[in-house]
Amino acid sequence: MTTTTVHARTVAQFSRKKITTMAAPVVILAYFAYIFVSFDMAGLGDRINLNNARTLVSDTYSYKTHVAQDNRDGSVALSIEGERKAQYPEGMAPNWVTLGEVTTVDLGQGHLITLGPQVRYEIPGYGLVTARPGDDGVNAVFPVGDLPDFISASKNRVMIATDAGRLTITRSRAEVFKYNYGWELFFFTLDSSYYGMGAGQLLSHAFSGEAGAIMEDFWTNTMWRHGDVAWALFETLLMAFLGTFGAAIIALPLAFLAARNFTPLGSLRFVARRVFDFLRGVDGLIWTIVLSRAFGPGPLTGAFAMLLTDTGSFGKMFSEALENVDDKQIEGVASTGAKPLQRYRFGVIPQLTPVLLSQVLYYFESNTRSATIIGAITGGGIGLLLTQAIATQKDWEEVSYYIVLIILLVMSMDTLSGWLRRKLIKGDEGGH
Amino acid sequence: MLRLENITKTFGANTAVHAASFTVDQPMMIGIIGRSGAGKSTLLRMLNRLTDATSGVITFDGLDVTALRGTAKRNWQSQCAMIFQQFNLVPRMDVVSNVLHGTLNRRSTLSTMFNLYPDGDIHRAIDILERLGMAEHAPKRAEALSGGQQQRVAIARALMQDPRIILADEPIASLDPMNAQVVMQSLRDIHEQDGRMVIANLHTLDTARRYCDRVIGMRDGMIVFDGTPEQLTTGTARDIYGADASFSEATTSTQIETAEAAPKMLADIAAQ
Amino acid sequence: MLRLENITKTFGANTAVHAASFTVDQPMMIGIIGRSGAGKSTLLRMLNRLTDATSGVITFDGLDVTALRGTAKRNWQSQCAMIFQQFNLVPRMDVVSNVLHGTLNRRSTLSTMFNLYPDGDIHRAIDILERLGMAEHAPKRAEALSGGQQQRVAIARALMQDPRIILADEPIASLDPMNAQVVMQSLRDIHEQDGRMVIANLHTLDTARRYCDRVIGMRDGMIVFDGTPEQLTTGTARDIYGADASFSEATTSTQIETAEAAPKMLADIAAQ
Amino acid sequence: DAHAISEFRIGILGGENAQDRMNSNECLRIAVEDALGVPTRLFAPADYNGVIQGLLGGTIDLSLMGPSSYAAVYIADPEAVSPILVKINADGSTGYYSIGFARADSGVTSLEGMQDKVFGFGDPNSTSGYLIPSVEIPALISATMESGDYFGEVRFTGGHEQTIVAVNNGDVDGGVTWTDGQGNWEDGYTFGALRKAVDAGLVDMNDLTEIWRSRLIPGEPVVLRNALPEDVRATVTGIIDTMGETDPECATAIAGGEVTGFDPITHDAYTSIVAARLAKSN
Amino acid sequence: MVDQTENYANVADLSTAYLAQVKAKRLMNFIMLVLFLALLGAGFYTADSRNAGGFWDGIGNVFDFPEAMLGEAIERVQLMPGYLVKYLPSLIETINIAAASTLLGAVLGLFMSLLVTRGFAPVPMLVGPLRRILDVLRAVPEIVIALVLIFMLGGGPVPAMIAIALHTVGALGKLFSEVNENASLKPVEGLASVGASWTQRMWLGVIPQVAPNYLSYALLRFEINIRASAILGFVGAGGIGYDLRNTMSWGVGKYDEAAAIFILLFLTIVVVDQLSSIMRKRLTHGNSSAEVTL
Ligand SMILES: Nc1ncnc2c1ncn2[C@@H]1O[C@H](COP(=O)(O)OP(=O)(O)OP(=O)(O)O)[C@@H](O)[C@H]1O
Ligand SMILES: Nc1ncnc2c1ncn2[C@@H]1O[C@H](COP(=O)(O)OP(=O)(O)OP(=O)(O)O)[C@@H](O)[C@H]1O
Ligand SMILES: [Mg+2]
Ligand SMILES: [Mg+2]
Ligand SMILES: O=P([O-])([O-])[O-]
Repeated sequence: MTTTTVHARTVAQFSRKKITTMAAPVVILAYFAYIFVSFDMAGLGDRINLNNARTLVSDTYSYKTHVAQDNRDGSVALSIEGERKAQYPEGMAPNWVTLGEVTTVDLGQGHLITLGPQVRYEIPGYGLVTARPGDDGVNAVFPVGDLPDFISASKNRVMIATDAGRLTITRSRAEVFKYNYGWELFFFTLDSSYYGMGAGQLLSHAFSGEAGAIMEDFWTNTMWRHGDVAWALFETLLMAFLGTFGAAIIALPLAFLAARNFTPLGSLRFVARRVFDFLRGVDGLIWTIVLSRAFGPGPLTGAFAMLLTDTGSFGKMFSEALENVDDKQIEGVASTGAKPLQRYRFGVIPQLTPVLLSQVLYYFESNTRSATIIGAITGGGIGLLLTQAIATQKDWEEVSYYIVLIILLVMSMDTLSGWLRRKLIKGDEGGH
Repeated sequence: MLRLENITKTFGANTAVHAASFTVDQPMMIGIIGRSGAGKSTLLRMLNRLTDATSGVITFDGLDVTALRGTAKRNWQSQCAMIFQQFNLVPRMDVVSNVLHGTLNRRSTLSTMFNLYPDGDIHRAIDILERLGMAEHAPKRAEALSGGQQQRVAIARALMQDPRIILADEPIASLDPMNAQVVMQSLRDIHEQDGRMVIANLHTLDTARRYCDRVIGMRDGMIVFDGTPEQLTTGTARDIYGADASFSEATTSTQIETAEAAPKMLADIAAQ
Repeated sequence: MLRLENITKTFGANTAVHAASFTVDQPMMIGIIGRSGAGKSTLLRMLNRLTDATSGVITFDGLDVTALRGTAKRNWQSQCAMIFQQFNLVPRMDVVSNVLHGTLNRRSTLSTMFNLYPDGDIHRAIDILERLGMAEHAPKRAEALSGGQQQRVAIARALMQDPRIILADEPIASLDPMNAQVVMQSLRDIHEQDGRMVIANLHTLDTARRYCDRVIGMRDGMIVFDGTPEQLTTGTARDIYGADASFSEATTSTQIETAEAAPKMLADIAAQ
Repeated sequence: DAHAISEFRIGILGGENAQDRMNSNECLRIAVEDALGVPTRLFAPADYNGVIQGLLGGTIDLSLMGPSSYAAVYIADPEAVSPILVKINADGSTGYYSIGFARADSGVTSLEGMQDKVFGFGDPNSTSGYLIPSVEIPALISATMESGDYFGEVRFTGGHEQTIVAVNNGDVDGGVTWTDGQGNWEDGYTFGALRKAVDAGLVDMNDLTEIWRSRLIPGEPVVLRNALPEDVRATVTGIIDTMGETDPECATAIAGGEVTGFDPITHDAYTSIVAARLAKSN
Repeated sequence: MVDQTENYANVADLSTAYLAQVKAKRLMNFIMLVLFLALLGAGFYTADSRNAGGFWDGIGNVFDFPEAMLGEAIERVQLMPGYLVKYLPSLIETINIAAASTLLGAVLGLFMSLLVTRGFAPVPMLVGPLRRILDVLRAVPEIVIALVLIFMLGGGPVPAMIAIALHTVGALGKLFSEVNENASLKPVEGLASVGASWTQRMWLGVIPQVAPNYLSYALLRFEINIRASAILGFVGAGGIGYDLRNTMSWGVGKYDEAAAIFILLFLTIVVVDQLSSIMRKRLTHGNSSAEVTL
């Protein structure tokens, strides 16, 4: 090969390389262009609802209190987030509301609202808005001039949304929203005698023998339902635990059937492998539906669905691990005249345990996540609570609460499984 | 005692061992030599029944070993311990457990499943390890040991079987010269002190000469030499290893070299 | 040209290089010797700015090299090529690509990511390979080459940078004597023909003596010798390598051995 | 079998937040548990099908369900359950309506306005949220309910509550849900999904407007599994039958709106629904 | 342990010590086994009692559902091909969601992995925080992100794609960084010495070394993401999962369509699964000719 040919060849080789290296990104970009069109990404701008995003974010760190007057009978009801179960008992109100002949609501920063036959809102820097709702409409009176952006008014409806809060007046109702930071009623609901107590006060009550009652009020909190949430979390974990370890126990013996070096009979091996493929291919989602006919909704159904899918995954992985075992150890044990079961026990299992344990523990963590989804479909657990809370699109603080709990649960399972892996696999288990 | 008659083993078209016959009348230490692929391993594996002979008969004290099946075959295996070139221990288990595997044939399957052995066996295992200078390593995992130490654990496992015969398939091929010497000496001691028969495949002539009472030479599956180490001249060795004039014993030696051999070795290295 | 003033490098409590100073006025071939851990590599890495000096100043033609940051620092690196003991090529890429990496600093990131090298560069790369007797290996993957060939690719990459200085960190330590000779000769040729400055860390005295114009000796991070090869007596060498009476040049030699040296070497090996 | 049961399971149809559903049916659970003396539990699967499968598989004993869901059970296994009771509206009637609605500010006021817009069904097993509108609306618009035919897109939101939220948020332009159609629009009528949404603080009815209303749909039946022992069936039927008098608050809670009580009913009331459902099947 | 054993005066002591150690270990293992089995048993019992139907009551009915479905599918088998065609677009959407999110996730994951591998990280200070971010991305189930995004973006494939892509970033970022840790730093240092920029060092020095492993993990992820994308469809994010839910929950009368969808989904999963496992085997096991031209 002369130097000139080397030059020519190399230059040619580089132009080929140029093309191949350019081809990959070009193909990827073309695919994304196709996705952009087929997923209608351009229309995303129209569809995106920033208001929703804002609600979501603000709801996660704040709550609103509704003060609603029924214009027909003049009754006033106060509730957190407008929910019945979070209604203030008769005569009870937060300190910024004064109940009486007329109800005054102090939104702060000089914003003062009076509810009564005539509804008044003093807006600093704008002026006084009054309304006299009745069958003929809202009858609102505004300061002279154009209506500012924060007021939307029609004959039967007036809405004033300021930084301090919101007032909506219709013929039948006049409602004030006041926004506050935090997750209200997280510990106790309004009907609990412990509502509004500080930590010190609670502690002194706890020490004077009310610890049980305090716990009971917290646990059965109808807004946050801590008891149910705890059970739901536990059910989720339970599904993952039963599904993963149950599958491992079932898959281990079956994997021998699918391993070339342990099942010389090709047809048997073929059947075993296809069974694993089927179990995996059907997917936990469909198993959940299939099984819920037989077992009904609940964690057992979810656990079995996961167990079936994972039996497929483990069967495949275990049989691959079995095909990779080192024959020398088996032969060493066999040469002493060991019986077949003993050969498996000492020649195979010790080699297999680290691989299996690490796979099983990895799945345990990932199944904690899957259990959330399976729960959402039928089983129960935190997944159902979460999806229902999201479907309602109202209690975003609960949604964030559940999300935080799920992340904490999954991350702690991740840590636990990592710790167990290190402990069990690297640690000296000597005789085993 | 041990008698092989026309033992043959074919793998497909390939004949690994071809009509091998020999008789051993009393426990002795026998070395089998021959180059790679001569059929040494296959012969030993047929003796232990890890591999079935294609034809021929092996008898031991009148018992037809080749005909054994099931439990009887496993009992024979426990009588006829095997030591491997790669040790074939269970690396993740501790040394004593590995030695105790020598008793598997005698114990019920169920009790051994949970790694439960009688205390007496454990004591005996440690005594055997002690004899091989390995007692202090008893609680370690096998994989934590050096090659020479692992091979001694394998010998301890063999001894634990309390066998009539010990078969060793190139027990020192993966070991450095120091460890090789220790292991071969252990096998020799076992033969001399316990009166067990030892049959060892050996890669190198000098080891066979130094430790064995009898040497069998194999070539292309056939036994081409059977005699005392003294009868094993360089000429015969050349026959066994293939008639190549460049044959030099030094290249198969595992002894720790003396100074005069060095320049040649160095030249070999430089020539590579 | 090149000036080091009180260059010091500490790793935690450990001082790798301690107040090293020297000046080089004109391109020459410099060998740095010293035993393992003396600080040779650290010194070279500071010159190339792979490692930052703890204190002290390096200047080159008046430019304060130690103060460079970002692009300026990378430009300096392209002026000051480095050759490593382990070659540090990209093993899965072909030889020409590896040589072309010498131009990375000059080309835009994007164009190099898509292999868009100008044809001129490709021709130059092959010319350099040709000069080092490596043209025929141009299309092979780097990992498919022998150590000596890989080191020549590394030198080609360095030449591709068209650097003012070539730093070589024990360029021949992983090579057999034959290849070592070829590589050292190439470096010498580059110095002589192109007039580039070459600074090479060398493990062995005789190589330094044979190829270098100036030798710097380091010990425990300090420069303890700086002079011509002639001034480097066995006594000074003993100082550099630590005053050990058993010191023998032969143990550090990379020349192809003559027969009389062999027994000693062998004894060394056996003693290990 | 006709022997004693060890527990009693009440299924609650989807369409509302699981927690709220559990809350509103707690009074029924306690009443049944007290009367039967066996543990009684509530189950709130994610969708209608969860309850349907439960009744078919025998893992749920009682449920107040929509006519179409009942028909689904009946079609799959006519022997599985029987309708026993139906709730009586405040005015004494027993039926309800499927109602189409849109956002007031969208300008849509009728089905015509929905042309080429996004139409939202609820759950496929819902009578008012799918079955009835999918039968009646095509007749009115002389087109099918396939996406792109008359409506721009037709989509299942998953349930009544989701439909209301989706319309309120503008995710779909119009949707269908159930209501008794009595009382004030502002209140979301006296009962139905809209009323629940208003009570839960989900929507302000002034933001919405009615665009279509179906013919009267037979009332939602309380169904009981046939395999239950006769005494259990009688006890449970008795409790709910008299709920209007004994515990009106609970009757309101489980019915999801103002009712006067429950009246007996038989399968005959639902033959038209079964027929409609069969017509929608392959 | 060595230091310990050396102190033993004689073999008898050693035997006793070993025996004691073995017994302690045996006891420990026994306790662990009993504990594990007890947990499993108690777990099963709890799950059984919290389920609507019990295990023993239901076990006889497990085939009811497949029977009903299969019966209908066989009865109207002549409609099958029509259904397969009808639902093909949905299937393609599901596959597209999986493919786009895998690609997106792999690209971002690759970038993240380089940022969190010690030795490669351009800003070593960020390694810790970025790793935590990856952990969180991995921990959040896709369904959570998807549902929240559906709330903001409306339905359709985009929320599902973003949700799966985010999860993929977390999963692949971690796996890739583990691969990176085993990559040789020598080529990187070699490139650094010629004055190459960070991007050049990574692209030319690291990627060629790790590309086969990256590809293998990305393929495995694609497999997983197809399932994820089908499941997300089930809870409201387009694709074949949505059709499957609607037909399946209709029940009798549309089981034949459900069966057709199910067949499509099952075949896709099996085919992708087999293809990816063949390709992965080729990538990771030897076959050095698997040239990576970068
Ligand atoms: N399981 C097997 N299947 C097929 N052929 C085999 C098998 N085992 C051994 N052989 C063949 O039988 C012949 C003898 O092999 P054997 O291992 O007995 O030789 P050896 O003398 O032990 O050689 P070495 O010194 O390499 O161990 C060889 O040609 C080998 O390839
Ligand atoms: N990155 C580092 N971190 C900590 N200590 C280091 C580092 N690099 C080098 N050192 C220490 O600095 C000292 C000098 O090392 P250096 O590599 O420069 O020596 P050398 O002369 O090149 O030795 P060798 O011949 O072994 O390459 C040694 O003590 C070494 O342990
Ligand atoms: Mg052999
Ligand atoms: Mg160095
Ligand atoms: O079946 P419904 O949803 O109309 O109750």
